[in-house]
Amino acid sequence: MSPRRTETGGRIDRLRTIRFTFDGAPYTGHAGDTLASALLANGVTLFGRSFKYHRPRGLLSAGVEEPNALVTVLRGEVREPNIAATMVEIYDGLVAVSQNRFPSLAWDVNAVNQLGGKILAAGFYYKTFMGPVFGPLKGTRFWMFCEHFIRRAAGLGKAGIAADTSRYERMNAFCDVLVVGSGPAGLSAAKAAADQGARVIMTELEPRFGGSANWSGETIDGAPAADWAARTVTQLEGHDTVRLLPRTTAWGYYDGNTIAALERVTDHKETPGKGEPRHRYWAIRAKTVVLATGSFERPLVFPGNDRPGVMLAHAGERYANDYGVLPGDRIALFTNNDSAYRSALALKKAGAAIVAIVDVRPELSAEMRSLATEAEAEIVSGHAVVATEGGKALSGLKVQRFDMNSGTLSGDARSIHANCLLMSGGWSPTIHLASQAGARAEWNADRQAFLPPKPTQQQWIGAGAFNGSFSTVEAITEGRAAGLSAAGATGAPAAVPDVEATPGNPDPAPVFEIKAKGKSFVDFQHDVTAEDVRLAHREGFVSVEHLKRYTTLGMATDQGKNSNVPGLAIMAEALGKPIPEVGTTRFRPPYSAVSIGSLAAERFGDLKPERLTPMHDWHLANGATMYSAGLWFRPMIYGLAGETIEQAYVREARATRESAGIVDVSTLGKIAVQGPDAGEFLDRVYTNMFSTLAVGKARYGLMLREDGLAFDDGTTWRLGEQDFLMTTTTANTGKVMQHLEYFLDVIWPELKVTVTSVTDEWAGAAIGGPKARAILAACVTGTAVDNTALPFMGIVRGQIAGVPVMICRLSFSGEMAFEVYSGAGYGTHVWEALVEAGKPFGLVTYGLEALGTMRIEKGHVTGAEIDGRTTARDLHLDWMLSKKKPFIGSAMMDREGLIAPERLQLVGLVSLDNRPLNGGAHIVEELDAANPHDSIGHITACCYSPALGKHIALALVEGGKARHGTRAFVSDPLRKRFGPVEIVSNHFYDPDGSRMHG
Amino acid sequence: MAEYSALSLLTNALRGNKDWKPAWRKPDPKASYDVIIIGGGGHGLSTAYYLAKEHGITNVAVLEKGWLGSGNVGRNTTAVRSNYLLPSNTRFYEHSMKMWENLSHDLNYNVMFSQRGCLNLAHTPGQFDDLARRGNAMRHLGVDAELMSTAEIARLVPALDMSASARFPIVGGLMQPRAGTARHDAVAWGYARGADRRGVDIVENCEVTGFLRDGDRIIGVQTTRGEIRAKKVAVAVAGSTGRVMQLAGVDRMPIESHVLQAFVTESLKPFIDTVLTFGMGHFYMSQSDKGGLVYGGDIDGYNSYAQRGNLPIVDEVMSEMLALFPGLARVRMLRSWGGVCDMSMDGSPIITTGPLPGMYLNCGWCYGGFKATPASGWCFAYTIAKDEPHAFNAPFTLDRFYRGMVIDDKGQGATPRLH
Amino acid sequence: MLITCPYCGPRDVIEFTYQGDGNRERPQPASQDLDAWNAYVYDRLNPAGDHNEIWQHSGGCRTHLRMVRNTVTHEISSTGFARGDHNAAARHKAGGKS
Amino acid sequence: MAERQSPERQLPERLSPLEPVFHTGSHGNFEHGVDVILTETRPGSILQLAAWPGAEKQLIEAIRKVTGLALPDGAGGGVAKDGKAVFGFAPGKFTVVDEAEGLASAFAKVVTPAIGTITDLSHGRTAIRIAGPKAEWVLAKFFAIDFALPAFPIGAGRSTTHHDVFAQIQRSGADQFDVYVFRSFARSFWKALCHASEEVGYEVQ
Repeated sequence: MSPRRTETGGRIDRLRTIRFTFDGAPYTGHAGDTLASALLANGVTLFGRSFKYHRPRGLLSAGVEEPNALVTVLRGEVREPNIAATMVEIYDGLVAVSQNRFPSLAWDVNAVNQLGGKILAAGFYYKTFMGPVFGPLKGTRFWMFCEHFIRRAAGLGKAGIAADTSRYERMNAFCDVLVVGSGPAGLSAAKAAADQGARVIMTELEPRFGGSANWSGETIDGAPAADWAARTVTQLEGHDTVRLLPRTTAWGYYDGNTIAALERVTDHKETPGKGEPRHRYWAIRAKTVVLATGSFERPLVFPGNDRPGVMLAHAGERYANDYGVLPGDRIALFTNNDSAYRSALALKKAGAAIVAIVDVRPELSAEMRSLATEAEAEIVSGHAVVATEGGKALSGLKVQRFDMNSGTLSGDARSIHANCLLMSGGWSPTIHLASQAGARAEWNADRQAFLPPKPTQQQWIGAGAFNGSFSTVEAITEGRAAGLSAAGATGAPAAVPDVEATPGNPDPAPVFEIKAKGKSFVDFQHDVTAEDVRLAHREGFVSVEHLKRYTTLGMATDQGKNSNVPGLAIMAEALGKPIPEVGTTRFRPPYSAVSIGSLAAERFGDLKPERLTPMHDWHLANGATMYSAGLWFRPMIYGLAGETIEQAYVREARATRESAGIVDVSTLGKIAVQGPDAGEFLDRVYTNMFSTLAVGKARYGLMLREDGLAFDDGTTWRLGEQDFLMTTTTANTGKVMQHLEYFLDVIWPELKVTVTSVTDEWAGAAIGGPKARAILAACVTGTAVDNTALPFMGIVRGQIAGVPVMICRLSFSGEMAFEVYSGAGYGTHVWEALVEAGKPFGLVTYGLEALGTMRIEKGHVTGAEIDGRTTARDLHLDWMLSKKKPFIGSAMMDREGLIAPERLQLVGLVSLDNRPLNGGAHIVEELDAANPHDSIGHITACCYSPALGKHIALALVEGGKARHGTRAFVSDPLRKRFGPVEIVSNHFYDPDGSRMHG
Repeated sequence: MAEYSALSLLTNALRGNKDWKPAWRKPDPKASYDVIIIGGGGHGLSTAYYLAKEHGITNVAVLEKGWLGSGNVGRNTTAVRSNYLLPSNTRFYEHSMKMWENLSHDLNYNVMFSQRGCLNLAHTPGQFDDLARRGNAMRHLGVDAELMSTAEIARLVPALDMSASARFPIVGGLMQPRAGTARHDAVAWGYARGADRRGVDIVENCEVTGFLRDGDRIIGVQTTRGEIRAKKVAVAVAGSTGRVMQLAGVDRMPIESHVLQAFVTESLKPFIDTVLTFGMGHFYMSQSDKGGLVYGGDIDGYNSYAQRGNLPIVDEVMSEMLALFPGLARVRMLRSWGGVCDMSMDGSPIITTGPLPGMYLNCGWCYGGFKATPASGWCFAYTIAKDEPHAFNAPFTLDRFYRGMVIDDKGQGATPRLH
Repeated sequence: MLITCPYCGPRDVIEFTYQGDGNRERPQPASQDLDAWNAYVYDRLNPAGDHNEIWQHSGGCRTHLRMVRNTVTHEISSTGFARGDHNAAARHKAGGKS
Repeated sequence: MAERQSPERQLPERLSPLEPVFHTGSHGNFEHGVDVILTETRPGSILQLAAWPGAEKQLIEAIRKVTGLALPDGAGGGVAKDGKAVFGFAPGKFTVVDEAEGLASAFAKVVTPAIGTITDLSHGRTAIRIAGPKAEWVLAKFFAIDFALPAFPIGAGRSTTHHDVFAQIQRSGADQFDVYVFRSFARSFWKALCHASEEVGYEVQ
């Protein structure tokens, strides 16, 4: 039998023994145990080390607010750091280790920091480590030297580098009523709403529904509260409109009543089921939210309040009643309110000796006195704990007479021997979600707590302890009313339930801190003491946000759940102001820390879909090296064995210019522009005319943005009087589509035009080169492809391999070239037929590299030149700016900054030292490799040109056109490439276009 | 006031830390000043500091509607860098970088500027060339920049997924070694303390509710703490520029207010020793000295004055984070928050005289504001003192949009959500 | 944030693209009034409070909405199609007579 | 995969973008039975029809004339039967699907320029059917729309999106949905759909 396990009681399954390890040592526990309860049952008192002073720490709580007992759970190589032991359900084979200690939890060298004590007070680092003003450590060097060590001492657990192999998923849910919390209030709300036929979702962050009903020891309607809760859950499960989510933390309250919740699906399992996600991220859109989130018990601030063995009172009660574990066998309590008396009695019943109840209040009610008597506990009223004793476990405490009104201590200190001290500083409603939803908390002087106000913009209703209604009767009554109201019912509320509970006044005495010698912790994990709060006050950091930021109070993993109110109270006292005038911080999501995996959800390991052309598999099967372009994959080269990338693209480009080449152009954006006003619309959208384009012809078009800068280019084909097929650059497809839709919907609704993305409808193959026409002639049926039937920019329809195709004679490569479009489902048939037909003609397949090479040789622009900063003039496309009509951008394109002569303009460059040029290299007039300066431009694209036998580039250069024929230098200090170039026209190859016009 | 030093820490500790004085006074506002600066954030405070330090103008009040540093100086992800593409931006931010390098000494306040470098990742050869263009542009202005190979990146950031089979494999990166991070709140507090020591009145909880005018001319402000007159009124309220300028009757500005979310994980032992950005989306991350990973991504993308955002960006940022660091799936996001950004029409700031006589305007910081804090205040102080811009901020005019002289580092045009 | 598309009903903001200030007036296409163009392209009414704005349901029906949304609370007080004729059709449909 | 008919002329069989990743049989957690069935329906015709404002009723009538399907009133209304389906996805815009090819030419005669436009998307969209008791559950992993029957009645259509993947979804039965995605994204989406179905056990038919 474990030293602290009770004989009976608790909701664990004593017949099931579970084996696990902590810091390498084997332990056993029972099904239903958390790591915290199981270790506690094994007599473990030391769970962790604090952040700054590395003080030994035990369990403070039994729940999500635990600041001390943080562990790392290991699953093979995969690490999960910083989990509260109170939230880890044990399973066979669980491996947990403590953290932030070296070499071991029991003996930690960084505990030496405690000696630094007063020097390491709040904000000390702002005042030092600046280092000398002169010498080798001037500037930031000294600080960075210190920082190196500070960073290693700080931090909690260690993150993993090994990829997590779990899966995460998202679930989009909709409901009428979302109930957050499944204590008596939440259960009652869910039941009331479900009985009205509402779609209900209820979330509970713990494994078991019922909240305090599981451990309160109360009876509801004649049954033990836990049985009542179980019965209610069974009733809820009978509704098919109800979804119950255990182990699910509602962590974020977003606009539109959208609640984010995290369901821990398999963390408690040794092995997840096939396909089962570890975490499921619920995005719940609820018509109404019922917040039944309960409340947190607050610690008291007194010297030594962080000693292992000092715990929140209700946590002790929970360990006994929920888990059958005694946190100590000689237990003292220290309280400012009545709730601790119930805890004392519960622990007495569970088998512990209650040695004393130390109460700051001088007068106690008869009811409390009788509870203490029942617990066989000595009442030490009008006293306070002023010290605790022991090392890594509590051995005793000291109490002194205490005046609640003045806060002064008097008389001799008296020692009490105890190995557990349970404290209760009153209760704070868990108002985080309401605060996230925009509600400003209001201080209630009776409850000594911030209570939620009325909801403002979001649709929520509070119930139970969340409202500061701490009794179970109130919780059930408010829960029922909230559930009914949330479901839109107006019926009379059900009769008040019959609850048997220990009596108690919900209002604590307004005592937060006992000022005595020694460190009194406010924020346990971050080691923020009451003295730190007062130091912040002395230095003027008095607003609540300054307090938080200066001392780091409330910034630990518990996010102030334990420290917020005590910290405020101490600052308020220092300022001589009431607490509400100091303010409270607005809570931000998440309510408690959320795994990043869950937020990435189904996109973990699958960030973006792959976009594939119809011929994708053919490319792979035929040796293509693929290039990721946005979401698309496109062939970069079709390399032969032993070829480098450059050898491959040079071969492909050369073969294309010598015979013919074929390239997959299916990724080009294609937009169907249809309707009686389509021509007029295109005239407004493009800088040049399209309404005059003949049916069966295509035209190259340029679009500007409203601000007059170049936006996109492409050819648009007139397939019918009212039917155009626009093509866009691959990268800009989505933007162009939205641009067109915006103008049609918002600016020119009178135009009868529809635009539809048909990118995926068509497979496109561009075939170019001197033999291209002959190849087409060899495989196309149903139409001629000669110069008469298919002139430059002409379009014909025919068949290839029995498949209907549309052929447009246009050229990007500068060769006689054709784009062949077919239905995407036939793309591979047509492609294969073309490749087959091309074999006798020496047709090659080519990829993006050769495509780029040939376009550079021709001086065509792409996204590297139309980069959102260039104008049509900069790119020598001003011939396309119609003077006959206004178009988008026409009014703004001639502003002074856009026509300045020193603007960057498109030019060609030829390497004069015969060495390769680099993309992103800059251009200078005078070379200074040691101290590069005065850049006049940069290279946008470069290649070895097989047609010219030279290394060439396109570049944007200041006043570029006027520099044609002059010499300059590439200056690429990043890659140490410097050398002479000649600035030339961007039209390197066949500037007259004789090859493509044939 | 005691200088801050290791010695003063020790002597004060020996006296129980009882003798520390407030970092800055809490004066009531006077009836008039030479200069009023609206906005007690990083830029307003640094402007006051440099007005006093560089120009000897000390009869200055900084008016802050809430608590000092409550805006973006306390809400950013603390990166400091000058790795811009366009020369106007690079020169300005490099001036800022040089000031950062001596800021802790200058202020006698440790702002913890840690020059741990900023690494931009490239995922395609084309992106790598784009980074080279930017890095070379920096080098031609005397700014440090280096290209990094995949092997070097893997050594520097071992937790990165460097596999070639990644959806967006890493092919290289651009490193600015002198870039880094600083402790954001300390910057506000250090400037406040420095300005206060030079006689500037820092007035918290003093909200400007209107402007006092003589004809067109601005001659002071109405506040929740009374009327205050001034020869010059400077506005440095990025995030609230629209609101404040409307009080002056300027309804429309080349600015939209957008919310930018930021995130921090629980504290971890050292995980990443540089500032890192993803190239196939919008994600950036560094690690605070406390150990939390501090990270963010895009703005939410709609006008907002609420300091909170919505889930789509949360999900997007986390997805991108895990694409780079698949080991972080089990690390947890501890806190998120939002800051309101002045998104300008070209992604670059405005530091100028006007637009009304007697008024000076500093705004449009998009998400570049924190790293600009020293240079912004320095240039703004110059502009206020001399009634003309310094060469560093001369391009950052209000009329550059009208004149077509935009400084558009991202090339996105007048679509603020894309900058 | 949920936006109620007049066609698709309430949808998550992830399906929408913000298209900016709905108070801007585009000058006549042939207008050479640079001040007016400048105001249209660059100037924004950027109120803290109710804001008239244009959104596209880009991840849904792809129509553009004109809506009033509070920039401080994110509450949406009205939405409709940016196109008047769609609104007329929708009203007609709501009457169930189409 | 469903049999496809090409009545007009003898064309080669269209290549499905799912081909290499389409594995018939049971997968995932199927030992306790499969809860969804995934298949590609491969209709011969997928059209988008758009009416000019004011001409919606004429277009609806044209749809009835050509397909025999009477569109119910209301946004997103639709009907699916006898190998044909139609649903509204935007104001004045409808998707019409037929297992046979050649629907575009059938409509060309009745949808005149005065009524609106016809856009043939027969190749551009891939139709994936998901059926079974967990179909709603699996789809809700991707799309932020309410799949519950009262909110999404049989026959109705929805336009929605999962990050970069745009989808039109028609509920073609109480437990059955037809999802139309862009062809270029279809393989990625199919893989994601299969992945998400593993939890409940799925069969590819």
